[in-house]
Amino acid sequence: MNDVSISIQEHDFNFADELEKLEQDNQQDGAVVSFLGRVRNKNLGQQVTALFLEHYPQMTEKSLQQIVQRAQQRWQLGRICIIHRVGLLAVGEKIVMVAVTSQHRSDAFEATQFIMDFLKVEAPFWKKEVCEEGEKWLSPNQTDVDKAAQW
Amino acid sequence: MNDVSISIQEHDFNFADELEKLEQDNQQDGAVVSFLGRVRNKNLGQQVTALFLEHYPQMTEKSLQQIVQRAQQRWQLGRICIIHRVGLLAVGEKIVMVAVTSQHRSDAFEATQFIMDFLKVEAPFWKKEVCEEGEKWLSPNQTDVDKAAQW
Amino acid sequence: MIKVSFFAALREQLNCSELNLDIALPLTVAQVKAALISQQPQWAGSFNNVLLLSAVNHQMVDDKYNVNDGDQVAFFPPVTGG
Amino acid sequence: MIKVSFFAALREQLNCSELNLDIALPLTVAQVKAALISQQPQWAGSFNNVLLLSAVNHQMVDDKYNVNDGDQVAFFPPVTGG
Repeated sequence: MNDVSISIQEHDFNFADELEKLEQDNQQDGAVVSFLGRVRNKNLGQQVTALFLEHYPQMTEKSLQQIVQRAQQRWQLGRICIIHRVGLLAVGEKIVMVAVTSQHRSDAFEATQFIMDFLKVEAPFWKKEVCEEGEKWLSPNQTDVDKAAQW
Repeated sequence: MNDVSISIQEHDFNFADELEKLEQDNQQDGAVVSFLGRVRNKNLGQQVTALFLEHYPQMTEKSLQQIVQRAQQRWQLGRICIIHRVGLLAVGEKIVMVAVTSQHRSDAFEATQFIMDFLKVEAPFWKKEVCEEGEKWLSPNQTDVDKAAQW
Repeated sequence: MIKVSFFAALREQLNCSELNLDIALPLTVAQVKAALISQQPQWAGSFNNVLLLSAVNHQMVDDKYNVNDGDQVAFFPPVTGG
Repeated sequence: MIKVSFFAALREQLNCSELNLDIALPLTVAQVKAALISQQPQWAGSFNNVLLLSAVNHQMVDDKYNVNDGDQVAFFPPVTGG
Protein backbone atom coordinates (compact mmCIF):
# COMPACT_ATOMS: atom_id res chain seq x y z
CA MET A 1 0.00 0.00 0.00
CA ASN A 2 0.89 3.62 -0.40
CA ASP A 3 2.50 5.25 2.65
CA VAL A 4 0.00 8.10 2.76
CA SER A 5 -3.73 7.68 2.41
CA ILE A 6 -6.02 10.73 2.51
CA SER A 7 -9.75 10.51 2.01
CA ILE A 8 -12.53 13.07 2.20
CA GLN A 9 -15.84 11.23 2.15
CA GLU A 10 -19.52 11.40 3.04
CA HIS A 11 -19.82 7.76 4.06
CA ASP A 12 -18.71 6.32 7.37
CA PHE A 13 -15.44 4.45 7.75
CA ASN A 14 -14.36 1.44 9.74
CA PHE A 15 -11.64 2.56 12.13
CA ALA A 16 -10.33 -0.97 12.74
CA ASP A 17 -10.11 -1.76 9.02
CA GLU A 18 -8.10 1.39 8.41
CA LEU A 19 -5.67 0.55 11.19
CA GLU A 20 -5.38 -2.97 9.83
CA LYS A 21 -4.29 -1.54 6.46
CA LEU A 22 -1.60 0.56 8.14
CA GLU A 23 -0.16 -2.56 9.70
CA GLN A 24 -0.37 -4.94 6.75
CA ASP A 25 3.10 -6.05 5.68
CA ASN A 26 4.52 -3.50 8.06
CA GLN A 27 6.66 -5.25 10.63
CA GLN A 28 9.21 -2.52 11.15
CA ASP A 29 6.85 0.04 12.72
CA GLY A 30 6.20 -0.97 16.31
CA ALA A 31 4.09 2.08 17.19
CA VAL A 32 0.69 3.18 15.94
CA VAL A 33 -0.94 6.31 17.33
CA SER A 34 -4.42 7.25 16.26
CA PHE A 35 -6.93 9.99 16.86
CA LEU A 36 -10.65 9.58 16.36
CA GLY A 37 -13.02 12.54 16.55
CA ARG A 38 -16.75 12.15 16.93
CA VAL A 39 -19.76 14.46 17.03
CA ARG A 40 -20.33 15.41 20.66
CA ASN A 41 -23.82 15.84 22.08
CA LYS A 42 -22.92 19.19 23.66
CA ASN A 43 -21.00 22.25 22.58
CA LEU A 44 -20.62 25.30 24.83
CA GLY A 45 -23.38 23.87 27.00
CA GLN A 46 -25.88 23.59 24.18
CA GLN A 47 -27.52 20.33 23.13
CA VAL A 48 -26.42 19.39 19.62
CA THR A 49 -28.49 17.15 17.38
CA ALA A 50 -26.20 17.04 14.31
CA LEU A 51 -23.27 18.65 12.55
CA PHE A 52 -23.09 19.68 8.92
CA LEU A 53 -19.57 19.58 7.47
CA GLU A 54 -18.82 21.67 4.38
CA HIS A 55 -15.46 21.68 2.60
CA TYR A 56 -13.68 23.13 -0.43
CA PRO A 57 -13.30 19.98 -2.55
CA GLN A 58 -10.33 20.87 -4.78
CA MET A 59 -8.35 22.38 -1.91
CA THR A 60 -8.98 20.00 1.00
CA GLU A 61 -6.83 17.09 -0.05
CA LYS A 62 -4.01 19.36 -1.20
CA SER A 63 -4.04 21.13 2.15
CA LEU A 64 -3.89 17.82 4.06
CA GLN A 65 -1.07 16.57 1.83
CA GLN A 66 0.98 19.64 2.65
CA ILE A 67 0.43 19.12 6.39
CA VAL A 68 1.50 15.48 6.02
CA GLN A 69 4.64 16.47 4.10
CA ARG A 70 5.64 18.87 6.84
CA ALA A 71 5.15 16.10 9.42
CA GLN A 72 7.24 13.70 7.33
CA GLN A 73 10.09 16.22 7.18
CA ARG A 74 10.01 16.57 10.92
CA TRP A 75 9.66 13.00 12.16
CA GLN A 76 10.54 9.51 10.98
CA LEU A 77 7.16 8.15 9.98
CA GLY A 78 5.96 4.96 8.37
CA ARG A 79 2.39 5.13 7.12
CA ILE A 80 -0.20 7.85 7.56
CA CYS A 81 -3.96 7.68 7.19
CA ILE A 82 -6.31 10.66 7.29
CA ILE A 83 -10.05 10.33 6.77
CA HIS A 84 -12.36 13.32 7.17
CA ARG A 85 -16.08 13.09 6.61
CA VAL A 86 -18.30 15.79 5.12
CA GLY A 87 -22.07 16.23 4.93
CA LEU A 88 -24.62 15.78 7.72
CA LEU A 89 -23.41 13.81 10.72
CA ALA A 90 -25.51 12.76 13.73
CA VAL A 91 -24.34 12.85 17.35
CA GLY A 92 -21.87 10.03 17.98
CA GLU A 93 -20.87 9.66 14.33
CA LYS A 94 -17.20 9.71 13.40
CA ILE A 95 -15.90 12.95 11.90
CA VAL A 96 -12.20 12.40 11.49
CA MET A 97 -9.46 9.88 12.04
CA VAL A 98 -5.71 10.36 11.83
CA ALA A 99 -3.35 7.43 12.34
CA VAL A 100 0.42 7.34 12.08
CA THR A 101 2.83 4.42 12.34
CA SER A 102 6.49 4.78 13.25
CA GLN A 103 9.42 2.86 14.64
CA HIS A 104 9.42 5.36 17.49
CA ARG A 105 6.49 5.95 19.76
CA SER A 106 7.18 9.62 20.33
CA ASP A 107 7.43 10.32 16.58
CA ALA A 108 4.01 8.71 16.08
CA PHE A 109 2.50 10.68 19.00
CA GLU A 110 3.90 14.02 17.94
CA ALA A 111 3.09 13.61 14.25
CA THR A 112 -0.52 12.60 14.96
CA GLN A 113 -0.98 15.62 17.20
CA PHE A 114 0.78 17.91 14.69
CA ILE A 115 -1.49 16.72 11.85
CA MET A 116 -4.64 17.23 13.96
CA ASP A 117 -3.48 20.64 15.16
CA PHE A 118 -2.87 21.92 11.62
CA LEU A 119 -5.91 20.20 10.15
CA LYS A 120 -7.94 22.26 12.63
CA VAL A 121 -6.56 25.61 11.46
CA GLU A 122 -5.55 25.08 7.81
CA ALA A 123 -7.73 22.49 6.12
CA PRO A 124 -10.82 24.04 4.48
CA PHE A 125 -13.60 22.37 6.46
CA TRP A 126 -16.43 24.25 8.15
CA LYS A 127 -18.83 22.96 10.79
CA LYS A 128 -22.42 24.04 11.13
CA GLU A 129 -24.07 22.95 14.32
CA VAL A 130 -27.70 21.85 14.21
CA CYS A 131 -29.58 22.39 17.50
CA GLU A 132 -33.25 22.41 18.40
CA GLU A 133 -33.08 26.21 18.28
CA GLY A 134 -31.72 26.24 14.73
CA GLU A 135 -28.44 26.11 12.85
CA LYS A 136 -25.20 27.94 13.53
CA TRP A 137 -21.78 28.04 11.86
CA LEU A 138 -19.09 27.42 14.42
CA SER A 139 -16.25 29.85 15.11
CA PRO A 140 -12.70 28.65 15.51
CA ASN A 141 -11.51 27.94 18.96
CA GLN A 142 -8.68 30.18 20.22
CA THR A 143 -7.10 27.13 21.87
CA ASP A 144 -6.83 25.49 18.46
CA VAL A 145 -5.15 28.53 16.97
CA ASP A 146 -2.69 28.63 19.89
CA LYS A 147 -1.93 24.93 19.63
CA ALA A 148 -0.93 25.10 15.97
CA ALA A 149 1.22 28.16 16.70
CA GLN A 150 3.22 26.18 19.28
CA TRP A 151 4.84 23.83 16.74
CA MET B 1 -18.98 0.39 31.82
CA ASN B 2 -16.35 1.30 34.34
CA ASP B 3 -14.29 4.37 33.44
CA VAL B 4 -10.96 2.58 33.81
CA SER B 5 -10.24 -0.86 32.41
CA ILE B 6 -6.83 -2.46 32.97
CA SER B 7 -5.98 -5.93 31.79
CA ILE B 8 -2.79 -7.99 31.84
CA GLN B 9 -3.31 -11.04 29.68
CA GLU B 10 -1.59 -13.73 27.65
CA HIS B 11 -4.22 -13.85 24.92
CA ASP B 12 -4.54 -11.40 22.06
CA PHE B 13 -7.10 -8.58 22.11
CA ASN B 14 -9.26 -6.96 19.48
CA PHE B 15 -8.24 -3.32 19.25
CA ALA B 16 -11.46 -2.24 17.53
CA ASP B 17 -13.69 -3.98 20.10
CA GLU B 18 -11.85 -2.25 22.93
CA LEU B 19 -12.31 1.16 21.30
CA GLU B 20 -15.96 0.34 20.72
CA LYS B 21 -16.40 -0.25 24.46
CA LEU B 22 -14.83 3.12 25.25
CA GLU B 23 -17.37 4.83 23.05
CA GLN B 24 -20.50 2.93 24.08
CA ASP B 25 -23.03 5.27 25.69
CA ASN B 26 -20.36 7.94 25.68
CA GLN B 27 -21.58 10.89 23.65
CA GLN B 28 -19.84 13.62 25.61
CA ASP B 29 -16.26 12.63 24.75
CA GLY B 30 -15.50 13.79 21.23
CA ALA B 31 -11.86 12.71 21.25
CA VAL B 32 -10.29 9.26 21.43
CA VAL B 33 -6.51 8.87 21.28
CA SER B 34 -4.98 5.44 21.21
CA PHE B 35 -1.57 3.86 21.13
CA LEU B 36 -0.89 0.36 19.87
CA GLY B 37 2.50 -1.28 20.29
CA ARG B 38 3.55 -4.35 18.34
CA VAL B 39 6.56 -6.64 18.25
CA ARG B 40 8.99 -5.21 15.69
CA ASN B 41 11.05 -7.47 13.44
CA LYS B 42 14.25 -5.56 14.23
CA ASN B 43 15.86 -4.15 17.34
CA LEU B 44 19.22 -2.38 17.28
CA GLY B 45 19.78 -3.82 13.82
CA GLN B 46 19.22 -7.42 14.87
CA GLN B 47 16.54 -9.68 13.41
CA VAL B 48 13.99 -10.55 16.10
CA THR B 49 11.88 -13.70 15.93
CA ALA B 50 9.84 -13.28 19.11
CA LEU B 51 9.59 -11.49 22.44
CA PHE B 52 8.99 -13.04 25.83
CA LEU B 53 7.18 -10.75 28.28
CA GLU B 54 7.53 -11.43 32.01
CA HIS B 55 5.75 -9.44 34.70
CA TYR B 56 5.22 -9.25 38.46
CA PRO B 57 1.58 -10.33 38.68
CA GLN B 58 0.52 -8.79 42.00
CA MET B 59 2.26 -5.50 41.30
CA THR B 60 1.57 -4.82 37.62
CA GLU B 61 -2.07 -3.79 37.83
CA LYS B 62 -1.48 -1.70 40.95
CA SER B 63 1.34 0.13 39.21
CA LEU B 64 -0.81 0.86 36.14
CA GLN B 65 -3.67 2.04 38.35
CA GLN B 66 -1.38 4.53 40.04
CA ILE B 67 -0.20 5.88 36.68
CA VAL B 68 -3.83 6.24 35.57
CA GLN B 69 -4.74 8.08 38.78
CA ARG B 70 -1.95 10.57 38.23
CA ALA B 71 -3.17 11.14 34.67
CA GLN B 72 -6.73 11.64 35.91
CA GLN B 73 -5.55 14.27 38.39
CA ARG B 74 -3.75 16.12 35.63
CA TRP B 75 -6.25 16.07 32.77
CA GLN B 76 -9.99 15.89 32.28
CA LEU B 77 -10.46 12.35 31.05
CA GLY B 78 -13.43 10.18 30.23
CA ARG B 79 -12.60 6.51 29.88
CA ILE B 80 -9.25 4.78 29.89
CA CYS B 81 -8.31 1.34 28.62
CA ILE B 82 -4.93 -0.33 29.12
CA ILE B 83 -4.19 -3.84 27.91
CA HIS B 84 -0.71 -5.33 28.19
CA ARG B 85 0.13 -8.83 27.06
CA VAL B 86 2.59 -11.21 28.69
CA GLY B 87 4.14 -14.49 27.59
CA LEU B 88 5.67 -15.35 24.23
CA LEU B 89 4.74 -12.98 21.38
CA ALA B 90 5.71 -13.40 17.72
CA VAL B 91 6.80 -10.56 15.41
CA GLY B 92 3.81 -8.43 14.46
CA GLU B 93 1.76 -9.43 17.50
CA LYS B 94 0.21 -6.75 19.68
CA ILE B 95 2.00 -6.05 22.95
CA VAL B 96 0.15 -3.12 24.44
CA MET B 97 -2.73 -0.74 23.84
CA VAL B 98 -3.62 2.44 25.70
CA ALA B 99 -6.72 4.41 24.75
CA VAL B 100 -8.14 7.53 26.38
CA THR B 101 -11.33 9.44 25.67
CA SER B 102 -11.87 13.07 26.58
CA GLN B 103 -13.92 16.09 25.70
CA HIS B 104 -10.67 17.77 24.73
CA ARG B 105 -8.31 16.43 22.12
CA SER B 106 -5.15 17.69 23.80
CA ASP B 107 -6.10 16.09 27.14
CA ALA B 108 -6.55 12.75 25.38
CA PHE B 109 -3.23 13.11 23.52
CA GLU B 110 -1.22 14.11 26.57
CA ALA B 111 -2.75 11.53 28.89
CA THR B 112 -2.17 8.68 26.43
CA GLN B 113 1.46 9.72 26.02
CA PHE B 114 1.87 10.18 29.79
CA ILE B 115 0.49 6.71 30.51
CA MET B 116 2.78 5.10 27.92
CA ASP B 117 5.81 7.04 29.14
CA PHE B 118 5.34 5.93 32.76
CA LEU B 119 4.27 2.40 31.85
CA LYS B 120 7.69 2.11 30.15
CA VAL B 121 9.66 3.06 33.27
CA GLU B 122 7.44 2.06 36.23
CA ALA B 123 5.27 -0.93 35.38
CA PRO B 124 7.00 -4.25 36.24
CA PHE B 125 7.24 -5.82 32.78
CA TRP B 126 10.45 -7.24 31.31
CA LYS B 127 11.15 -8.10 27.70
CA LYS B 128 13.39 -10.91 26.56
CA GLU B 129 14.25 -10.86 22.90
CA VAL B 130 14.43 -14.13 21.02
CA CYS B 131 16.79 -14.06 18.00
CA GLU B 132 18.35 -16.80 15.89
CA GLU B 133 21.53 -16.30 17.93
CA GLY B 134 19.73 -16.89 21.24
CA GLU B 135 17.80 -15.01 23.90
CA LYS B 136 18.60 -11.71 25.55
CA TRP B 137 16.92 -9.60 28.24
CA LEU B 138 16.48 -6.04 27.01
CA SER B 139 17.91 -3.02 28.77
CA PRO B 140 15.87 0.11 29.26
CA ASN B 141 16.20 2.80 26.69
CA GLN B 142 17.69 6.07 27.96
CA THR B 143 15.19 7.94 25.76
CA ASP B 144 12.35 6.30 27.69
CA VAL B 145 13.84 7.32 31.01
CA ASP B 146 14.25 10.91 29.78
CA LYS B 147 10.71 11.04 28.43
CA ALA B 148 9.11 10.09 31.73
CA ALA B 149 11.32 12.61 33.52
CA GLN B 150 9.98 15.41 31.35
CA TRP B 151 6.43 15.29 32.77
CA MET C 1 -11.34 36.36 -16.12
CA ILE C 2 -11.14 34.60 -12.77
CA LYS C 3 -13.47 32.18 -11.02
CA VAL C 4 -14.36 33.22 -7.47
CA SER C 5 -15.85 30.77 -4.93
CA PHE C 6 -17.36 31.38 -1.50
CA PHE C 7 -17.79 28.87 1.30
CA ALA C 8 -19.70 28.22 4.51
CA ALA C 9 -21.09 31.23 6.41
CA LEU C 10 -19.75 33.63 3.74
CA ARG C 11 -21.50 31.67 0.97
CA GLU C 12 -24.76 31.94 2.91
CA GLN C 13 -24.30 35.63 3.68
CA LEU C 14 -23.64 36.45 0.02
CA ASN C 15 -26.17 33.88 -1.17
CA CYS C 16 -23.61 32.95 -3.82
CA SER C 17 -21.26 30.00 -4.11
CA GLU C 18 -19.43 30.88 -7.29
CA LEU C 19 -19.13 33.64 -9.91
CA ASN C 20 -16.93 34.58 -12.84
CA LEU C 21 -15.26 37.98 -12.56
CA ASP C 22 -14.26 39.56 -15.85
CA ILE C 23 -11.68 42.14 -14.90
CA ALA C 24 -8.23 43.46 -15.93
CA LEU C 25 -5.48 41.41 -14.28
CA PRO C 26 -3.13 41.02 -12.42
CA LEU C 27 -4.70 42.42 -9.26
CA THR C 28 -3.89 41.77 -5.64
CA VAL C 29 -6.33 39.75 -3.55
CA ALA C 30 -7.27 43.01 -1.79
CA GLN C 31 -8.09 44.58 -5.16
CA VAL C 32 -10.22 41.57 -6.14
CA LYS C 33 -12.22 42.06 -2.93
CA ALA C 34 -12.61 45.76 -3.73
CA ALA C 35 -13.81 44.90 -7.24
CA LEU C 36 -16.41 42.48 -5.84
CA ILE C 37 -17.63 45.15 -3.39
CA SER C 38 -17.88 47.74 -6.12
CA GLN C 39 -20.09 45.35 -8.14
CA GLN C 40 -22.13 44.27 -5.09
CA PRO C 41 -22.03 47.09 -2.50
CA GLN C 42 -24.16 45.03 -0.06
CA TRP C 43 -21.22 42.60 0.24
CA ALA C 44 -18.97 45.23 1.83
CA GLY C 45 -19.71 44.14 5.40
CA SER C 46 -18.83 40.52 4.73
CA PHE C 47 -15.61 41.39 2.91
CA ASN C 48 -14.39 43.84 5.49
CA ASN C 49 -14.31 41.06 8.09
CA VAL C 50 -10.64 40.88 9.08
CA LEU C 51 -10.92 37.14 9.75
CA LEU C 52 -11.87 36.33 6.13
CA LEU C 53 -9.41 33.90 4.53
CA SER C 54 -8.35 33.83 0.88
CA ALA C 55 -7.03 31.06 -1.35
CA VAL C 56 -5.69 31.26 -4.90
CA ASN C 57 -5.43 28.00 -6.82
CA HIS C 58 -6.21 26.08 -3.61
CA GLN C 59 -3.42 27.62 -1.61
CA MET C 60 -3.95 30.02 1.29
CA VAL C 61 -2.67 33.52 0.40
CA ASP C 62 -2.67 36.99 1.94
CA ASP C 63 -4.17 40.26 0.68
CA LYS C 64 -1.01 41.26 -1.21
CA TYR C 65 -0.90 38.10 -3.32
CA ASN C 66 -1.13 38.67 -7.09
CA VAL C 67 -4.08 37.12 -8.92
CA ASN C 68 -3.60 36.33 -12.60
CA ASP C 69 -5.92 35.49 -15.47
CA GLY C 70 -7.45 32.02 -15.11
CA ASP C 71 -6.73 31.77 -11.39
CA GLN C 72 -9.24 30.17 -9.06
CA VAL C 73 -9.89 32.48 -6.16
CA ALA C 74 -11.81 31.52 -3.01
CA PHE C 75 -12.94 33.42 0.07
CA PHE C 76 -14.07 31.79 3.28
CA PRO C 77 -14.34 32.15 7.06
CA PRO C 78 -11.73 30.63 9.41
CA VAL C 79 -11.84 26.85 9.14
CA THR C 80 -13.42 24.64 11.83
CA GLY C 81 -12.90 21.02 10.78
CA GLY C 82 -11.52 18.10 12.73
CA MET D 1 9.80 -13.79 58.12
CA ILE D 2 9.50 -12.11 54.72
CA LYS D 3 8.85 -13.48 51.27
CA VAL D 4 11.40 -12.36 48.68
CA SER D 5 10.79 -12.60 44.91
CA PHE D 6 13.15 -12.12 41.97
CA PHE D 7 12.21 -11.36 38.37
CA ALA D 8 13.54 -11.47 34.82
CA ALA D 9 17.32 -11.40 34.30
CA LEU D 10 17.89 -11.34 38.08
CA ARG D 11 15.71 -14.44 38.59
CA GLU D 12 17.77 -16.24 35.94
CA GLN D 13 21.12 -15.09 37.38
CA LEU D 14 20.16 -16.26 40.86
CA ASN D 15 18.32 -19.28 39.52
CA CYS D 16 15.66 -18.52 42.10
CA SER D 17 12.23 -16.96 41.77
CA GLU D 18 11.13 -16.84 45.39
CA LEU D 19 12.41 -17.63 48.89
CA ASN D 20 11.38 -17.12 52.52
CA LEU D 21 13.86 -15.21 54.64
CA ASP D 22 13.62 -15.85 58.37
CA ILE D 23 15.36 -12.87 59.93
CA ALA D 24 14.98 -10.31 62.74
CA LEU D 25 12.95 -7.32 61.51
CA PRO D 26 12.56 -4.43 60.81
CA LEU D 27 15.50 -4.03 58.45
CA THR D 28 16.07 -1.58 55.63
CA VAL D 29 15.96 -2.84 52.05
CA ALA D 30 19.76 -2.44 51.95
CA GLN D 31 20.06 -4.67 55.02
CA VAL D 32 17.79 -7.29 53.45
CA LYS D 33 20.11 -7.36 50.42
CA ALA D 34 23.12 -7.74 52.73
CA ALA D 35 21.40 -10.61 54.55
CA LEU D 36 20.72 -12.37 51.24
CA ILE D 37 24.37 -11.93 50.19
CA SER D 38 25.64 -13.27 53.52
CA GLN D 39 23.48 -16.40 53.00
CA GLN D 40 24.43 -16.75 49.33
CA PRO D 41 27.81 -15.07 48.74
CA GLN D 42 27.70 -15.90 44.99
CA TRP D 43 24.74 -13.45 44.71
CA ALA D 44 26.89 -10.45 45.64
CA GLY D 45 27.59 -9.40 42.05
CA SER D 46 23.90 -9.35 41.12
CA PHE D 47 22.89 -7.43 44.24
CA ASN D 48 25.60 -4.83 43.94
CA ASN D 49 24.20 -3.75 40.57
CA VAL D 50 23.23 -0.10 41.15
CA LEU D 51 20.36 -0.38 38.67
CA LEU D 52 18.56 -3.08 40.67
CA LEU D 53 15.04 -2.02 41.67
CA SER D 54 13.23 -2.95 44.87
CA ALA D 55 9.53 -3.21 45.73
CA VAL D 56 7.91 -3.80 49.10
CA ASN D 57 4.28 -4.89 49.08
CA HIS D 58 4.10 -4.14 45.33
CA GLN D 59 5.29 -0.58 45.66
CA MET D 60 8.66 0.66 44.38
CA VAL D 61 10.91 1.69 47.32
CA ASP D 62 14.51 2.77 47.85
CA ASP D 63 17.33 1.18 49.87
CA LYS D 64 16.39 3.06 53.06
CA TYR D 65 12.81 1.77 53.17
CA ASN D 66 11.93 -0.26 56.28
CA VAL D 67 10.86 -3.86 55.76
CA ASN D 68 8.58 -5.38 58.43
CA ASP D 69 7.53 -8.89 59.31
CA GLY D 70 5.18 -10.36 56.72
CA ASP D 71 6.15 -7.92 53.97
CA GLN D 72 6.49 -9.05 50.39
CA VAL D 73 9.83 -7.93 49.03
CA ALA D 74 10.85 -8.11 45.38
CA PHE D 75 14.06 -7.34 43.50
CA PHE D 76 14.27 -6.89 39.74
CA PRO D 77 16.15 -5.16 36.91
CA PRO D 78 14.90 -1.90 35.34
CA VAL D 79 11.56 -2.50 33.62
CA THR D 80 11.22 -2.73 29.83
CA GLY D 81 7.53 -3.20 29.04
CA GLY D 82 5.33 -1.31 26.61
